[in-house]
Amino acid sequence: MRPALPPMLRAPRGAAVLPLLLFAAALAALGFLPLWMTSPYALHVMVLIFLAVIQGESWNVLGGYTGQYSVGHAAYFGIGAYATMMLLQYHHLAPWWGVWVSVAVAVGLGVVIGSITFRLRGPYFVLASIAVAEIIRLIALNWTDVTNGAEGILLSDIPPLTIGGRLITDFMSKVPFYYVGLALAAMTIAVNWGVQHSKLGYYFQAIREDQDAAHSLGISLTFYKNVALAISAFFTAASGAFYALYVGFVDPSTVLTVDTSVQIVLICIIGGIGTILGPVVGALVLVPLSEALRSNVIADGLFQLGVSENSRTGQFLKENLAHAHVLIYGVLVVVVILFMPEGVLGFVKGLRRRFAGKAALPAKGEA
Amino acid sequence: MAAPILEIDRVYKFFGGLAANADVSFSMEPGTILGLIGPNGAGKTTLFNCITGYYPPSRGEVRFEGRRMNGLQPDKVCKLGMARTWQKVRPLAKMTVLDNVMVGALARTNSLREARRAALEQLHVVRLEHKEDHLAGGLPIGERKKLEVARVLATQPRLLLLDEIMGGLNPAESEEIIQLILELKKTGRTQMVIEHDMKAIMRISDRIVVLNSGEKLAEGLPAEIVNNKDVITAYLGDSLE
Amino acid sequence: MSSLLKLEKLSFSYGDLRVLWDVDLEVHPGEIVTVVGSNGAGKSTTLRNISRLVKPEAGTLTFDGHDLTRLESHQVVGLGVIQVPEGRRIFPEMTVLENLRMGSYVKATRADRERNVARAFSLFPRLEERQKQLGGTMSGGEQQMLAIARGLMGNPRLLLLDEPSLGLSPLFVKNIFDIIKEINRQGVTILLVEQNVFQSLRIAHRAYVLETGRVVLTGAGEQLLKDDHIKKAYLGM
Amino acid sequence: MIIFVQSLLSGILVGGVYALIGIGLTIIFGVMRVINFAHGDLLMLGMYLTYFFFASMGIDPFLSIVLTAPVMFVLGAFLQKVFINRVLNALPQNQILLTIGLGLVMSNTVMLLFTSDYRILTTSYSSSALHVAGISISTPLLLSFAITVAITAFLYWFLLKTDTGQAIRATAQDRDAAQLMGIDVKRMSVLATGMGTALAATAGALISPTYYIFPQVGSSFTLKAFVVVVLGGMGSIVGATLGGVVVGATESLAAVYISSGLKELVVFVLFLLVLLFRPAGLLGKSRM
Repeated sequence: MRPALPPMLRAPRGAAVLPLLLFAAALAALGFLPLWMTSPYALHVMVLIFLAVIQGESWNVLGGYTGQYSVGHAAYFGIGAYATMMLLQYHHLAPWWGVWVSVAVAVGLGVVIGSITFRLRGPYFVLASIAVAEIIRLIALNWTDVTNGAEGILLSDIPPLTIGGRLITDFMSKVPFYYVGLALAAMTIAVNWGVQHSKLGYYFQAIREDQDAAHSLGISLTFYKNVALAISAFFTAASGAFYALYVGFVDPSTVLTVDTSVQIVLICIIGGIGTILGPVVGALVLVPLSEALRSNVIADGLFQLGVSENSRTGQFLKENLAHAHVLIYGVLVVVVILFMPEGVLGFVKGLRRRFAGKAALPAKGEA
Repeated sequence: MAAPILEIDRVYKFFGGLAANADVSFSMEPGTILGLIGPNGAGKTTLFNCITGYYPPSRGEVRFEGRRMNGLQPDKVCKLGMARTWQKVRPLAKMTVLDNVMVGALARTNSLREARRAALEQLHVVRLEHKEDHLAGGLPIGERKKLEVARVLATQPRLLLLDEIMGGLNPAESEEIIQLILELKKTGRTQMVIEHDMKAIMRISDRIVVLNSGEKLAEGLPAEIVNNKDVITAYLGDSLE
Repeated sequence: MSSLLKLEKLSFSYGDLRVLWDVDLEVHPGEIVTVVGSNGAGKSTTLRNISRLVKPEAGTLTFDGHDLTRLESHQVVGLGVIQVPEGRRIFPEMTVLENLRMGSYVKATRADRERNVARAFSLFPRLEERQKQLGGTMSGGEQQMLAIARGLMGNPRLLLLDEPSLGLSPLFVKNIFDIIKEINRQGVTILLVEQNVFQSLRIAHRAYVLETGRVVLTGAGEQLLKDDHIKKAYLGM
Repeated sequence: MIIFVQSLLSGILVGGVYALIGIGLTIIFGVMRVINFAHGDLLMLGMYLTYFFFASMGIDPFLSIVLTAPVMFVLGAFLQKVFINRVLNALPQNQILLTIGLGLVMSNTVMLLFTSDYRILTTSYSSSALHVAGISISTPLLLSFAITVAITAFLYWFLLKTDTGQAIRATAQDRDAAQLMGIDVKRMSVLATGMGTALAATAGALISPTYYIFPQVGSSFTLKAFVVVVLGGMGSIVGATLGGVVVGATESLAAVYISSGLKELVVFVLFLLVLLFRPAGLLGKSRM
């Protein structure tokens, strides 16, 4: 048993100085990174990581802290992407204004959906969240006049951003996207931190742990679930807008499918849900892995190791590994659920505890 | 005689065609302890659920401090000053002991600092302050029961409903809970207690209500209840001499 | 007399909630043995341990020379140890007849199916009238009859009855106890768990009193009936 | 009027196959309380097996069911023993994610092996139709419906009249009580997953002459299976049968009277409405 410290010696809550310093340092380092890391591909991978972090941290507020497993976040992602693109392409509204409209739509819709579906629990809520996302996808697919249907919307170009006549950026390279992504990622992390250190966080987690108990302690379930959803939808929609502008194209089969929703959940599951660091870890595992497969780095590596490039296996690897990233996602989920249901973070923590020889100690978790 | 703090007025609760509570009426005076007893399946927990907003009563009325409570959601009921514990304890398992109690305290404040102070105070009342950093899910049963009381106290209830708070405890732990209930009474809190340990309930209750198959079988002072023939029959079975 | 069922130092916990402490209990062939005790004393848990629905923490369970702790639930049933669970647990979407058929699911008992159904109907004529009715739509008393009848379908050597009188009207309670006696007269050994102390002690050859998971008293049924401790334990008098 | 009858009829015929998919899902859910999110992918595997038997051995898709179903039964039993059995007591979310993961593995393995090209299985009767009183009914659809009816009838007989079938239902209705009858509930779980898988694959075989075959075809069927099952009430076989027909007919009528692009949307809206207002399904509370 750990002896309880006298109150004066305990660190005051909410003032975790070290993590804050680390966060600031990481942010600063990432801020300077593009100065020497100029390879467009490296920047591209970084942007994808940021995107995954934003998506994961956003889902985390609803799924991780509040325990409401939405497998329909493609709806908010897609709405953010579509609304921003349509406003820009058809109404020439600059994206830094359009994104506000799109997140507002996503949040508004989310609260309407939430008020309806939040009385469902467990698997029924999951099913409803999928159904809602499918409805949105089918609308986008069929409301051709507005969304251009299955063809999607191709962006001609993004207007340059100027402030007071001074050009800030023309979005011609990947660098501006890098910084926008970094800023959004930092923001979502900050939001998670803020949630965790406020009344909201306590209430969200109470709902996750036991809805009936939470209800009896004066917590309005529908209200707080909706607050969690609103925060989550807000940043998920922002990530959708960011994605659409970065790629320059949206269509229903890339931003509104069940696969998109599942991938968002995966980022959190793999890292560890309900923790600030979880989605970051998840993004750092998933994105490089799928990029390595996609760009044939792994196949090339195997060839270097002696696998003959011209053998049948070699041919097969070369042709197919590039498509294997979703397969790897599947394998990862199965492995994680069976062997590390608390995600990579929980697994590592468990290992550390085992090596420190205090496995059974029920001490306070970091989240 | 003070105005009653809680009035149960001809409450019925039906599930399908089955009456889990039928025509139950009684009232409680402020500052007293009422024991609610009855054999398995008598409808005690159902009545708790009707009082605290988990189900609306099918018929009849629940009044708290003169206010009609029918149809109010549990969170509203809690904010109005009536709080309950659970027969099967429901710790927020992956939160610490202190955080559990803070969740209760946050019903009365938005400030974490204030909630923390209030929570520590309640942990002191139930003598769990040394466990504040432990995860609630890892506590032994006796401490989980105490945690449940602390958490509910933190919502500052004037009426406390305790559902089998001593179930599964060893005699020493039960005694601690009994002392706690008596201490709370001294601070003026009104309490309704469901309990199977007859010795305990007879000791702590000012009045006792006996339910049997959903209906009120008897009501009175502990001494009257012990000698009530109907109650003996309900508990020990028909002697059929 | 050698015992049919023997529990020695049986201990059991739900998570960290200790429910049984070193329970010793014996049932001899042909007996009715009853276990009485208040709610939460561990009576049902004892039966669930015997049926292997839950696994004990420590202690031994022997039935007719077989070590039950090595067996799965369905294997225990195969030995003829059959439990009629608390709350009846009728299959609600099956007819009375289908419920009875499930009672003789174990292959060795299927040959006796027709004969056992006939026996069930003679013990409970009501069930014959209702044989096509869905289990879930019957009254509590009828369900209890069905549950007992279903238990008898498996040719029990030891019948475990968990609170058969719970929630039944007083008239019916008497009826149920008469039937238990009759079943025993036909040669079935019975371990009965009850809250209805007077009635069960009256029909039992021997009885155990369980208090918060411990055996606190044991003796002949009639003898315990006169014991003051029983009243004290139940009503705090 | 003819159009209405025509579309209702073809809807019901398709609905028969949906019912089969739903029954498979509901048996798995009934016995283990696990929602199988890989159900559509199992159907997809059934389609590919059927295609394989047809393309490489020339076996008629409807005949090859006698091969496909047993193979897939074994796969289902394997999935239960190795994966699903380990999460029976886990959080429902984790059960869902596990089956989603298994589904991803299945669809993407198939994609690696056979590419994501659409395949078409064309039989001699693929485009033939029967004409009665101004109504035309596609022959493969009619055949598949007939087989569906036969299988469903057999299934009802098995579950209602045989000891093993009743034991499966007993396990679904009350797992503990089933154990007290001497039923090996672990074995029943394996059996149920095997049956559910075989049924999904059979449905895949039945639709293979009329649908495109591609690795991602499963997900839309998974969703449809949920709708079917929730409409009828989770765990109810009669409900799933009815739900399948309702979904088939709704889709078909919506395609004609609203727009073919929106037929699924109508089904999902119906699904949401049932989830919210009749969570126990259209038939109310009912189990296997």
